[in-house]
Amino acid sequence: MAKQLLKGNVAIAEAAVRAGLQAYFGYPITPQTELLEYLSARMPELGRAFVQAESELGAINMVYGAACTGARVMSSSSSPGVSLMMEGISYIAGTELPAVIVDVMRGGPGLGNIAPSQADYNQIIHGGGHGDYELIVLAPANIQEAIDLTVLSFDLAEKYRSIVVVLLDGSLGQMMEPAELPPMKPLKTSFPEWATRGEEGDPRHFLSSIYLDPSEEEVANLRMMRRWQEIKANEVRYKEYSLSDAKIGVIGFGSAGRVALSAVRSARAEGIPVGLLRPITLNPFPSKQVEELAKKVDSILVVEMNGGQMLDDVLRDVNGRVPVEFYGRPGGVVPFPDEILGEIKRLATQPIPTEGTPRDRWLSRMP
Amino acid sequence: MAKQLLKGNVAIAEAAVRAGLQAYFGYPITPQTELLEYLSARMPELGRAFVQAESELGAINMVYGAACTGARVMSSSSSPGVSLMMEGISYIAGTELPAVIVDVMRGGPGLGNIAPSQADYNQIIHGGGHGDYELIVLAPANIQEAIDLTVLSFDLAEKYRSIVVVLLDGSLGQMMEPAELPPMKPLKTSFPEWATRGEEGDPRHFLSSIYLDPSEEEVANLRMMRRWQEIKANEVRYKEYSLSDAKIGVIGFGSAGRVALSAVRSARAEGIPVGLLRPITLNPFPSKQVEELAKKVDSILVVEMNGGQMLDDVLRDVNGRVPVEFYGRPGGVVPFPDEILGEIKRLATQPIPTEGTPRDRWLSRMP
Amino acid sequence: MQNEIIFAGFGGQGVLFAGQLMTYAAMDEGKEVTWIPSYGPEMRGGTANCTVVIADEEIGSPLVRNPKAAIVMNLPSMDKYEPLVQPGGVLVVNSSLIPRDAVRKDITVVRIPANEIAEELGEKRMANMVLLGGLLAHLPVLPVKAIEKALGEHLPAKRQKMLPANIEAMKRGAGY
Amino acid sequence: MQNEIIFAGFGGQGVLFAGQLMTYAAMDEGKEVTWIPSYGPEMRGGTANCTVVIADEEIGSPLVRNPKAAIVMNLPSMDKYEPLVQPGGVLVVNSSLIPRDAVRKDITVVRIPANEIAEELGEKRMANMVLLGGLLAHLPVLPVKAIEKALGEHLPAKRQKMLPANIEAMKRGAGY
Amino acid sequence: MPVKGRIEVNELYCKGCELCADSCPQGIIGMAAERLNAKGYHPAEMIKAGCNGCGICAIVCPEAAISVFREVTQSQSEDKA
Amino acid sequence: MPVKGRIEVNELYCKGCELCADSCPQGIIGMAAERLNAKGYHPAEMIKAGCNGCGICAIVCPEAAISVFREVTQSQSEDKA
Amino acid sequence: MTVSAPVSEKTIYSRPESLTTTPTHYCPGCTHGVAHRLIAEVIDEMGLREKTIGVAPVGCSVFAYNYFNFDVVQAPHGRAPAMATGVKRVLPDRNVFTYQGDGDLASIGMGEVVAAAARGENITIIFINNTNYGMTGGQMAPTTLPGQITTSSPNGRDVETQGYPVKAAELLATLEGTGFSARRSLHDPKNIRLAKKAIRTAFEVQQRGLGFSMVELLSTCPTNWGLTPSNAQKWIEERMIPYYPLGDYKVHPMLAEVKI
Amino acid sequence: MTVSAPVSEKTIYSRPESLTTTPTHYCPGCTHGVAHRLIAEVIDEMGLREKTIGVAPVGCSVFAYNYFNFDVVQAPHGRAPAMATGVKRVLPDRNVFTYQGDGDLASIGMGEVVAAAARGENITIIFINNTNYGMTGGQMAPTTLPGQITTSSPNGRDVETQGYPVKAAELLATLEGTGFSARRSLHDPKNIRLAKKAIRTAFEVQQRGLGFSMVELLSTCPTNWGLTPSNAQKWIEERMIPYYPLGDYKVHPMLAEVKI
Ligand SMILES: Cc1ncc(C[n+]2csc(CCOP(=O)(O)OP(=O)(O)O)c2C)c(N)n1
Ligand SMILES: Cc1ncc(C[n+]2csc(CCOP(=O)(O)OP(=O)(O)O)c2C)c(N)n1
Ligand code: SF4
Ligand code: SF4
Ligand code: SF4
Ligand code: SF4
Ligand code: SF4
Ligand code: SF4
Ligand SMILES: [Mg+2]
Ligand SMILES: [Mg+2]
Repeated sequence: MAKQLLKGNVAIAEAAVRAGLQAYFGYPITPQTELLEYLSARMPELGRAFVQAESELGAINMVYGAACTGARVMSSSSSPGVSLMMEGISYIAGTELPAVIVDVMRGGPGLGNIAPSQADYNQIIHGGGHGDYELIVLAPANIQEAIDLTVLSFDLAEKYRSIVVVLLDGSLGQMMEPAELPPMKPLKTSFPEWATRGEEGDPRHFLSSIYLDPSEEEVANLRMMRRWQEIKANEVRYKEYSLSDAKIGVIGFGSAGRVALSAVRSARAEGIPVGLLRPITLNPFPSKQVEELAKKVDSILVVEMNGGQMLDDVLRDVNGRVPVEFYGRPGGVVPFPDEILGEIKRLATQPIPTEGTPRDRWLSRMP
Repeated sequence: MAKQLLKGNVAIAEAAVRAGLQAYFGYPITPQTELLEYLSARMPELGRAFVQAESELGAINMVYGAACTGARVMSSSSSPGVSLMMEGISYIAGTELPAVIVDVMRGGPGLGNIAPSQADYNQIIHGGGHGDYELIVLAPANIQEAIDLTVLSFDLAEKYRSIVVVLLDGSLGQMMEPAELPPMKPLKTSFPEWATRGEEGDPRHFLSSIYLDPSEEEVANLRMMRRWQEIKANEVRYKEYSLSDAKIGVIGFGSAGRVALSAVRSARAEGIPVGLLRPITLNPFPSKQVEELAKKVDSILVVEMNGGQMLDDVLRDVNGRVPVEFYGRPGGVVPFPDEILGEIKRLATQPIPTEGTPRDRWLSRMP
Repeated sequence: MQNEIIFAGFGGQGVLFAGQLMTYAAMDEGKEVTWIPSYGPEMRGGTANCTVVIADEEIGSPLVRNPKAAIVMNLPSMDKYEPLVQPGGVLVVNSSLIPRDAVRKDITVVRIPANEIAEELGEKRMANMVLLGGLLAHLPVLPVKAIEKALGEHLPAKRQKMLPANIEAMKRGAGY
Repeated sequence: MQNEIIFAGFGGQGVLFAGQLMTYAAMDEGKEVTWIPSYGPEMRGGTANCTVVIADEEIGSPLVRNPKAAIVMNLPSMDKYEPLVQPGGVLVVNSSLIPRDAVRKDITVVRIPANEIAEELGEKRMANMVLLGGLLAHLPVLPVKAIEKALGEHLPAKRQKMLPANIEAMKRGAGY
Repeated sequence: MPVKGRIEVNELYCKGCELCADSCPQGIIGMAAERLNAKGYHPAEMIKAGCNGCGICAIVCPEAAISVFREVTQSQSEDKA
Repeated sequence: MPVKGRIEVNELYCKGCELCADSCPQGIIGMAAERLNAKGYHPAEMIKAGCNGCGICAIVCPEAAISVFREVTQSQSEDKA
Repeated sequence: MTVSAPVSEKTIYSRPESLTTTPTHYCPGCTHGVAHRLIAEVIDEMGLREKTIGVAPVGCSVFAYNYFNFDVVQAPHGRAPAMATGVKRVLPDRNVFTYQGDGDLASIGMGEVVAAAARGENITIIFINNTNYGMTGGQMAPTTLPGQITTSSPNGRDVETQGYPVKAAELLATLEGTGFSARRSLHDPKNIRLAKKAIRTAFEVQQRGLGFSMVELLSTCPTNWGLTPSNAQKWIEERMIPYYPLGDYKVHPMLAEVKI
Repeated sequence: MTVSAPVSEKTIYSRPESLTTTPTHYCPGCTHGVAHRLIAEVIDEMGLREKTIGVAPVGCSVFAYNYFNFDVVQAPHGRAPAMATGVKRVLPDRNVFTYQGDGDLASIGMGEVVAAAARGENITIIFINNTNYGMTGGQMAPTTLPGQITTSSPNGRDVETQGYPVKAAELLATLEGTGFSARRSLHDPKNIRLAKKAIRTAFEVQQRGLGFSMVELLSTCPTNWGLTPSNAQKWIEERMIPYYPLGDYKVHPMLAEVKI
């Protein structure tokens, strides 16, 4: 298929449709709304289910119910709306059901603003809901990736009976780029054994996240944790840019990764040996790759559109091998390449400080 | 005052009353319900506000409103209920208001069960809501501590205009121990300048978490992060047990810390040089203490009633200095001392493995 | 020095109350003490048990796998806890409801027809006190006086008149 | 090689559409391209702007602090973006609404009375096309033909009859 | 002559709540005082004759523990035919 | 002789929505075609005489931009006294 | 005494197929069991067992999936109508119902049930009103009667500070999407029969695509009321029914021709 | 032309004190502004400005705190009634009201507003029904009319799949805790006067401790309706009022003696 100029939110919506989305449940919220609006026309036109729920709380529980049937289901929202989904997400995870959630992050906390942000990294990656569970989290950095990862998310969700979150910031939802859409997949016709579909002749099933006996809950927890080990072994995704001979490693995801790429290019143009590692799966996190990077570079710079969240995961995996610095813009501010270039130059020219934490040092540099 | 035999949930409720609790908003949920039931009688008797809200969502937003008046307010719940509070918590944090939340954790994810658990560590410590914010989190390990920390929570909340979470597991809520209650504090009569109280003659105020201009939101975020640095510098609390000459350091909080203490004592009785570090403030986390510990012991054992959550924070702070092992019981199971004793003995006698992560090694040891 | 006692039986047999009495008494004696119940599913009925730990120093785990002693008031509890009592420990059995003998030989087993004795004394619900008396006779962690004091303070008002009977019940139990 | 152009003005002046036209054209020319709007507060009105980046290799940041060129359709936009254009870059000014002259001497400043020209051609809303024509004349990142093709494909059906006029508008703008 | 019926109480389900006994128009249901079922309840049983198979006990039973049967006399079966 | 009144439109608030003009019974309000206020709107103004200070325009104004005044004739002030 | 079976007899009543053989965990005499039984009977009679999907709540009936012999999913507290909506939108021809308590539906779940009714969601709600939160030990519910003592209204519900009971059947009847809304009671044989009819009607409404249907059932909680099962039934008759009048509050016109 | 002021004149109308001097961000002709004005006038007339605390919603009126000249807090989307409850319970003698849109109150916030009404919470709700989600660009709201086209009902609201409009005034009137529930319109001078009366009544109810009070106001959204301000007002008259009858749906008996 030829490339088309597509807006992020619309691209994700149509990609989901082509991946066989059978039911969508959502609630309007900027900067995600175009996704819901697009599907409000597209889904009925295809005879598929679209419901504008009473709230995100309603939406996630409609997703929960629809997921019980084994169909491909999705919801989408943005930061405050996603916070309202936390109980439902924990239930869906505890029931081991496949579902896809698109989170187009905006500035927070609270009502905050509608500008692009990555400040929900911890909420999504480190469990915003209660209990031990993991979500697969995919972070696109451009529209083509947004399309490809949306399609992938449905496959991964079913393969591992897991929630998959497509995590992006508002600017990716709003921007346009040429991209290619996948061909239309037919809707599923065969469904997993566990699905509750009220089929004639099927043995009766029930689906719940309740395990009243703690030892049974422990067995379920361990089963999920071992499945997660499998996911961690098979599904890590990332992209590297001019890291081969790099002495400085920059790590950033999504839009921050894009901006960092511009800075890395300019730095290279000035002869600074720097490269970029852009995690695509934020969970499972590319720990091995960070570890390898830490073994060959002299220092690492973590760039985020928040106050330093992925930073902690990088620190855990660098495990003291090399000094780590942080640069972030919280509250909905998108950094310009020159800001990151400045940081790279600092690392290239000045001794890397070691006292205090990277976050403390960053705060001392901020106005 | 003389010691009384008190149940955890009741002790916390009465401690809050004596700390000057003016309004309580909650919803029933096991294993926290006695706290609400106690206050349903106690608060009206004192002419103070008690509302059984329509839900935890209602409760946290009643807390939000009441906190705007500068009064001492509190809610309490357990895991699934706390998940429903995430949007409200993010709003309260973003509005920089003081409030106290008691979370009596139970087994999850989802509906799970009502047994004691620590599986909401990540949700509470690493931001279950959206946006960059931090909560002060206090983790008592016995009833006297539960009382003292509850009183402290109101002072810290006001001092730093922050939410303080008293985080405990179901067994602490349900067990009885002799403990001393503080004297009754009078209700506040003077209120902070920012409070919206509709007072004659006051300049008008408004309270909101909205900062439509990202650069203003960034300023607010940075202000809060710097306040957090202050909190981290002033408010770290922990308890050490026979660490002076220890070669093995055990780290555990709340009930897991108690159980570990029994194991440490037995191990000492057998001549094993082991000690215990029990974090009392989970946020701010005793990073310095963990770092110091890592400098003097040969290995560290992290014990939790979950699948390894605080573990990541310990790994970050140990920063590769010594090998770390993990032992956890997820899903609502409480470990017995002998299980942890077994782990300590293993560390004392066998070479500490280094391949894989502590979590992976633990999973390989679990049935 | 630390002692752990588990009280187990049907809901309604007063196992939680017996445990609490001992906890109050220990507290009055200036000991460190913890009381922790098994809090079942969010619903009624079933079996109940509690663990009491009495010690001289700060208590670690309020739960133990192998208690120094156990009072079992019905068969399921017997089956569950007999194997767990520490060697050399004490198992107090309500023989009124538990037909079978204990199999352990390395522990002191005290069989008391608590229900019969309680009914003789005119109040079925005192079976727990009978067994508590039996326990204290073989595991003197606390002076009986301390328990009597606790009884006086914590027996529900409407049952205060039963105080002497309760004390008598303990005495009778102590005789086994 | 990478070029960045910012289009800025009042909502309703067609800055977003002009930017999109250029983006479509760049795509058809096989270039890498990004278009990103400023999406304002969750409400109506105010000023609008968008950034278009056209390059030969994968594009990093879709936003730049210092664009190669800027089209400013009202005074606030002039005040905001004149200082930001790269030295040697191009600033296209809608002189119909912007009285003041540019202060920068190190950039090419093109002043075009776009509103007047557009009204002459019988459609106020074509001012954006006039300015686009002016831009392409001084920053030939794309052949005018490519824009015309994009126009043909993306001008709303009801305005297709205005196609020739739009092309004429670009021509007129190119004259400055 | 009155219709004759009988009931069977499945003791697996019965919890001795006595609702059936309260509602039986013939007052012929009682709880087996001497017997306890697996769950520890005194189960319901017919304590005297006179059941006419009206089914009321089954209607009130929360545990669906009761099955009700009615004798078919010659006439009735003929009606059927 | 009819009551005389007048209005003042605060151009800081006016958005030229024309609701006042539509509702003025005397039809004496119009938008200043040639003038734009700070927000870029053509503000409302009285375009002819005849205002009787009925206040209807103020009642419909979403921006509370209109103040209404009414002349006090001798008689009226006497009534007051 | 036992009576020997006659030569030929017919079965007047036997346990419905739509119930499993698992004994319930409900307290003796709790009419949750009667509600379960009636639902099972109706689904058997309508031949819907193999195409029914039930949604269990959080409450004493959280384990309903153990007792119903058809597919069941279990919702977060109060969210059953949303979860049922998700199921129904994917499988429109299935018979989908929720079973909810009064804390679940009338307190934490009010938003979801009103929205489902407003959407005219083609699902059925069986609503168990026992004036308290049974599972958590008898706290006040929105349905608790004025002056009624519960563990969270220890001095009796004070309407001044704790508000007035919510009448779900009346409230949901105001919504256009509602095809059927009725209140029945489970306190005696006659009313149990009427309750069953109403449940049948509700499912008929769903089968005919006439919109949202709800049956509120006054149900006992002997344990938390501190009454014997039979006294609990009297309490319904004497205390509850005066406050919660039985009857139909919304009946879709097209139901006239439905014979049950 | 301008008229010179006469020697002596009296002021018939001037901007109320309870409004700040900040111009609003509302679109030209949007009657959110009229609603703000009426609230400010009533609060001035009742002398409550210095003891009033308003609760702003999430919606176009999220910035209400910039326009009201008294204390204002701003709630999460839909939670204003809960937040107002928190304020009122701590400061029972203050005048506490929420200002909410139809997405805010009738969709995401239905649970909170029904619960507040059921509790007879002594607060006032000003409810702006403009049949869509204004702030997010005109999506369907629970109040959107059948067949009405919005950005999320592009083919017109299909009641079969998207349900029926919610009538908040009628629904909240069914709750015993409600002391006053009425619907008014802001589309012409006469109705604006009546709307102001109703707002006054609602605050009087609160001042007298007669329970929960709510005024639903039919309001224009010229921008998302794609109509001029004056055509938007006609649209209210011709399309909305037939569906949303104006009137009082619940009036506390003790209001009879209240003269306004
Ligand atoms: C979010 C959440 N809040 C609270 C609870 C605790 N909880 C379990 S059941 C229940 C109330 C059940 O009462 P009701 O719905 O009336 O059902 P019943 O037990 O009376 O049949 C509550 C509050 C929970 N599980 N989840
Ligand atoms: C939890 C959450 N969900 C969604 C949103 C996005 N949002 C902001 S305003 C709004 C709807 C406002 O519509 P309405 O309440 O009718 O007010 P109006 O703008 O029409 O006056 C929505 C959905 C949000 N801010 N928070
Ligand atoms: S009604 Fe049913 S459960 Fe109750 S006693 Fe009779 S048979 Fe047993
Ligand atoms: S069938 Fe009728 S008569 Fe027979 S036992 Fe049951 S209720 Fe009594
Ligand atoms: S109604 Fe008010 S805002 Fe509208 S034009 Fe008249 S004065 Fe201006
Ligand atoms: S006061 Fe009356 S007459 Fe005067 S301008 Fe206003 S509406 Fe017209
Ligand atoms: S607690 Fe009440 S509702 Fe729950 S099972 Fe027991 S009697 Fe029934
Ligand atoms: S979008 Fe609609 S509701 Fe919002 S301000 Fe504009 S006209 Fe008013
Ligand atoms: Mg109930
Ligand atoms: Mg609206």
